[in-house]
Amino acid sequence: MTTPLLRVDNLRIALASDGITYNAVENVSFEIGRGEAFGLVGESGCGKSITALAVMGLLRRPLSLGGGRIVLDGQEIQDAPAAEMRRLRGKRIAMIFQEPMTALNPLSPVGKQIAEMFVLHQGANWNEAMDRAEEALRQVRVPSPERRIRDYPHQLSGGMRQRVMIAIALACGPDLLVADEPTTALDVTVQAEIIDLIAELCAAKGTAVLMISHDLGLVANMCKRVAVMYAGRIVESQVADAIFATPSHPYTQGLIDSLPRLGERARRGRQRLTEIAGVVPSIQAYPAGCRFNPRCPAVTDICRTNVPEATSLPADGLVRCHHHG
Amino acid sequence: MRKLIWLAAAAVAVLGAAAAEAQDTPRKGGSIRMTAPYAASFGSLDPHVTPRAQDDIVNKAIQRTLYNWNTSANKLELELAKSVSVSADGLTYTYKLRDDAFFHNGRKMTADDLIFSYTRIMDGSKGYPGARYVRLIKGAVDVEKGQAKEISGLKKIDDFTLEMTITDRVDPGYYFFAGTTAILPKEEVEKGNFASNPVGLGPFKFKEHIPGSRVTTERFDKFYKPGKPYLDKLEVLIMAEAAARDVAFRNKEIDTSILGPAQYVAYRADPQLSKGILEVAEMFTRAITMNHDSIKPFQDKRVRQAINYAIDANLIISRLVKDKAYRATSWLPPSSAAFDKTVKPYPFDPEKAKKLLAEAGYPNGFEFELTTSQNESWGLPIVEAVIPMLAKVGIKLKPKLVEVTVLTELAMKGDHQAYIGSNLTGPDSLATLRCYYSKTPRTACNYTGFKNPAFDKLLDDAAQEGDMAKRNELLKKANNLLYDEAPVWFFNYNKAVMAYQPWVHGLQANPTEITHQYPEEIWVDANSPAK
Amino acid sequence: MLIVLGRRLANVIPTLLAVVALVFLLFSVLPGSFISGMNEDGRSAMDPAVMERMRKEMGLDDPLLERFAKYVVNIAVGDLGTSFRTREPVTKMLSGRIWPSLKLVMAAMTFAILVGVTLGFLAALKPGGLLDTAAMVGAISGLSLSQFWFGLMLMYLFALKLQWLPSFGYGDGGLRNLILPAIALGVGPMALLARTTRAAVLDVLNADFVRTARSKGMSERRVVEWHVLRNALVLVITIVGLQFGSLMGQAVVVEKLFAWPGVGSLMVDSVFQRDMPTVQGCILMIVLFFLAINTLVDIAYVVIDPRIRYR
Amino acid sequence: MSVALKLPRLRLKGGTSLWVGGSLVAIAISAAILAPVIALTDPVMDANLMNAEIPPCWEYPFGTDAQGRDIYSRIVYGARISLSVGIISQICNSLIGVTLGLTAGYWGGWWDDLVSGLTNLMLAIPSLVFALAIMAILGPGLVSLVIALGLTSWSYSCRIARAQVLSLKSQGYVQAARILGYGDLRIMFTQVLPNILGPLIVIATLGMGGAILAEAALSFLGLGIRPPFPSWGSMLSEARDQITTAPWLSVFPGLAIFFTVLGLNLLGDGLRDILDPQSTTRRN
Repeated sequence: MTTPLLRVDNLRIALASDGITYNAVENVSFEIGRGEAFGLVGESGCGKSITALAVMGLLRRPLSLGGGRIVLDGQEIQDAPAAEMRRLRGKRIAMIFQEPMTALNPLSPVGKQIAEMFVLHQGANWNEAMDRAEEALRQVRVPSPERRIRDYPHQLSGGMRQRVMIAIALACGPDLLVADEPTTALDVTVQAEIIDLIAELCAAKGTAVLMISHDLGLVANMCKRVAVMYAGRIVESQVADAIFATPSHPYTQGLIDSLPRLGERARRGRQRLTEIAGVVPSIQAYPAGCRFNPRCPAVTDICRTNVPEATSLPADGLVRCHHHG
Repeated sequence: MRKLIWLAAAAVAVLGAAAAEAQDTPRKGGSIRMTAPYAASFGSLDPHVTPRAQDDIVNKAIQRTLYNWNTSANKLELELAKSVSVSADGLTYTYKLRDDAFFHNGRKMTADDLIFSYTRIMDGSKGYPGARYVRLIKGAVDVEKGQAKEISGLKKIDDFTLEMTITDRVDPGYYFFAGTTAILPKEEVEKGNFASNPVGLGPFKFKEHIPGSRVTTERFDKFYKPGKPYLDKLEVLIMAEAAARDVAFRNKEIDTSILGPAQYVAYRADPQLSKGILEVAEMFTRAITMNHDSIKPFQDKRVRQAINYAIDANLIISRLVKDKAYRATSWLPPSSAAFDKTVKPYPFDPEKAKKLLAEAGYPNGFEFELTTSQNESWGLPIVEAVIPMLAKVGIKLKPKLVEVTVLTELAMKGDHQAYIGSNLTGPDSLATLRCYYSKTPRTACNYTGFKNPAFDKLLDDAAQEGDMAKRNELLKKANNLLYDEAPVWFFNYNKAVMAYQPWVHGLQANPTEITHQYPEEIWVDANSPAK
Repeated sequence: MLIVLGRRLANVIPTLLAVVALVFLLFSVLPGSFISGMNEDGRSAMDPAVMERMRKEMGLDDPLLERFAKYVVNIAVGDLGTSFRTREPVTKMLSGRIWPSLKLVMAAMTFAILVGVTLGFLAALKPGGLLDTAAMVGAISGLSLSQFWFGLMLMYLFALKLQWLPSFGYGDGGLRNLILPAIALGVGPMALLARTTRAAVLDVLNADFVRTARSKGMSERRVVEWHVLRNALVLVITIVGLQFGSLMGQAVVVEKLFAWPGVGSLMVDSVFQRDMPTVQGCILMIVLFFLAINTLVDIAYVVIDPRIRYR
Repeated sequence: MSVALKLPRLRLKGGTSLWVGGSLVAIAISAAILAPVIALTDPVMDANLMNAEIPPCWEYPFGTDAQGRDIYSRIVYGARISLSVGIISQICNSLIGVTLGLTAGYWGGWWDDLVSGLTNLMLAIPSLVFALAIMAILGPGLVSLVIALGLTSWSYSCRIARAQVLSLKSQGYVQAARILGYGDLRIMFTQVLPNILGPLIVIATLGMGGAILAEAALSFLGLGIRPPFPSWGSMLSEARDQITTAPWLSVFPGLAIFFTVLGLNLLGDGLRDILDPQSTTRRN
């Protein structure tokens, strides 16, 4: 196998609270090849978003990198100096956030916010940067971009704003795009358009995607491989098709069961996930043993005491469950 | 280098001047920065408009009146006239006016200016405060009522001779030395903006007024006293806040400052500052005025005497007022000719007070409300010291704090049981004692409601008496009668204290008001830092 | 912008009218009158006959409603009446006081903004750091100071002990005389601004779009310059406006202490002397100033924040 | 939000200021309550001019004043007055503000317009100026002071109450309660008041500090508390002329004001972190 574009190895994210350090995320490992789309799935609070932030080097207090390695294109970046990381961010790895409403500066015209990328990373002057921003807007299929670049975010619809975010993220042709719930806040009708746009543009430019979502269906459609996270750990990782066919972890099973049968997507993940009894535990109160044990339908005594080891699945897959195999 | 030489020269000059400080020849030139301590602004620079002591500080520099108060002789004397002759009945005065007095606009003063000024003051539609003095002139009241255009008692004989007929046998000097009767030039008044551009006969001419901050005046070269004024410039800076004034004076930003008790102690104790202290017994008597009409115990002489015995006034004066006052014996101040030096003030004798109260039928005391302002010398702090003293003889005192403005109004309305205040008791002793004359209305200063036929008789006789020495004898008797009757608690006569910088000379100890300096006498030596 | 101005004006006029009425009524029931106030220094006795005349001249005995009606009509044509004390038009007295007041208020606000915003800003960049703690302890102490006490302390330290600055007065109206009163007046708004700025900057620093900016690979400095400053400014400007507007009224104490010839000291002096036309004029002036500054702030919003226009 | 974390830093900070502020205020309150017990002398009647202006010593820990009264005892008793000025005036402000705000938001219409107009008016006239006018009318004294300060700064609580009612109205709580047959008053008390109690307490706490400072300012201007009972502001104001000769006269009341107001401000800040929903939203 060739060197993957991104390799996350045994990642641990620490949370300092009232003088005590908790592991918000631990033992997380995955690989993304060049041009490959990789999905990270889990409920709110499972640690997927902070994993993405860790990859971006954007963890802020009280969160910090507790251990493990993040290797981008053969280069370890987890301890890279701030200046080094800044050069990577935006240029080689870019990110799209969940809330297009708040992720754009309300007091700055969107064109300018795109143009900043060219000024920052390509040394363009503002005039040519604005021209290229217009071009970038056109690429993400914003109608009449020549007028839109002067608009402020509040003048655009949610979908348009997310397109602007995509334009910003892809402006400098990054190798990796981290998309953190890019469609969650959008109207159902727009969601598919945005996903298609991301998929299409990334395919065209050969950009790899780390797609983060609570929506297993959405991720499975777009991504080649999928990892399911629960309470700071990856519980199962498989090829997308296989995960539907043979879910190996009770939690994955639960996620699949909660998907609407008729293929229609409900608007909010929370409503669907109520079908798994209970809630995600808070970081300060992770249960011992398998962290899913309080909610697991198949729980036994061992689940409450021992952390399950990873078991290999076909095609580089893995699962962490005492009851598997 | 040049600067250095200049500095050295300046140093030599300063040293030389310091060495020659003992010399008494006034130096010409320089400037002085005086302070106006009574309010945060001047009322008006039109002297007819305001009766405030604060405004008169400036008016003394710019304006002149027919009479003035000679501080060194401690009596009234002619200012704008060279001589005066009085008719046999004592009611017609003929003034020979100065023929060398010029207004700042260059015009010479004549009798017409006096007539104009006094007539203006009597303008009935305006209510100028000086009317109370000018009303002395025959026919002035008719002008005030609008029944006449001219004051019949004023007659111009020639440009420099004025005949004035008055209605009472009094010394007109007491009336026409007040700042509100200043002589103004008609043509300037009629321009309509006199208050912002005052013109007068004084030694300094108006230059600039920054409202709320200061008035600047400049030497007037045609002033009628030869060789005066000495100063080139006189500034009056408004500084109502005593603590700020203290800092400014110590910082040498001002040349004169008025001291309160606390600062008086500090300045006296300071080896440097103590050299520049001017003290004078002002004609103010501080007292607790008891309202005889409002509360029964006060109608009994023994109760009033008991209060005078019960309060240790000497202790309050020495400890609280820091000796910035003279113990009061009776109503008239020591500077009055009718003051009896042989009378001793009420001693502190609580036992006697208790006895008197018992005799009067109040063995267990009584309770009264004392209205007071926040004034440090005749207000709240004094009351706070008096409370426990009166409590010891059984009298319960409830203080009521008001603003000075309200205090005056309450006193005039009689809407009080007692109040503590400062009373102007000079220079006209007869007028001062009238405050206890039974026919004087409460609004006109009979704040006690005191009624005593013997006292009334003495005052009537005094008013009829043409011989000043005899009149003073009668007034002395009246004043001693007041001492015995004790219509008020006699507290103290104010000791006004002005601090001045060592380079200031020629300040006058004016007992009518220490801030009222005749500035033509003031000079500064070369040590003065002011430009 | 015109719409904002228009809407503002429509608000201002009723407020002003209400202020006029309120102030007029309040002071018509004040005990003591100008005439008894003439004896405020306890040194100038008055003659009852003269007092009567003065009451008549000043119309103090007319029915209240009649006086009020007259007053409002006169204000409409820009006549604030005649001062009891100086017998000059109140407008003229005020005109001499406005510039010193403005100068003091501007200087105090400049001090407050320069120090307060800078401190708050630096504190927010390193929350919990030494500077942050020191600045916030300082700010909360600044809010707990009695103004006249602080002014007095400044006076003693800088004028008397160090002799750096004159202790009082207007002088030639230059900077040297301005510094101490401006600091005494500005310390409260400064403290408030430091706190507000810190909170605003922290708020903005936690905003999603700042994370976006970071994800673009910007240095912290660029993030702050390009995205944080302007957004924090919108929040800070409200406080600046409110403080600025009311500063002229708050200046009362400082003006009195430092013998500064402003509208505030004129007002206090006039209250104590019961010079009602002047008091009313002063309050009207202070309120007008407040409203004017707030209108300016509204306009500033429109300039800074594109969202406002479309509300 | 996908990052479901509490920001512990804020909570810690609130804790510190709550603790420090609370202790300072507690000291002031206990001084006020225990005044007759812990004072060494009577603050009014024990004037003895022979003991005037003694610097701090063993017998008089804070020295004596110009009338020879023990400053420590006066400060202890002064706590009663200064704190009651703060507390009562803030209760007045809260009552006025909440009543106006609740009714304006609830009933709307011309009443709402009137209240909004009044609020703007109160904001436009600086409260010190307003208080000065009221003090001049009523004359110096504790009652006038409480009225002056209690009438002049209710606009903040009024705004908060009104905003809360409007937001509850838009969320349908009020309609729901009405459908259930609750009366207007009951709705206001059960639905609205509990929601604004937090911010109200914060405003009142901070306002108390402001009232104590305003009392000092008014004393300085000559319109303070009725004598002879000591308030810190009047003590400070009376002592200012003696600052070079007897500094302890002003130092101790000055410190009493400073630490009490500081305590109230810190306490208000600390409470805000706990009680004010607007600043807690960010944490969840």
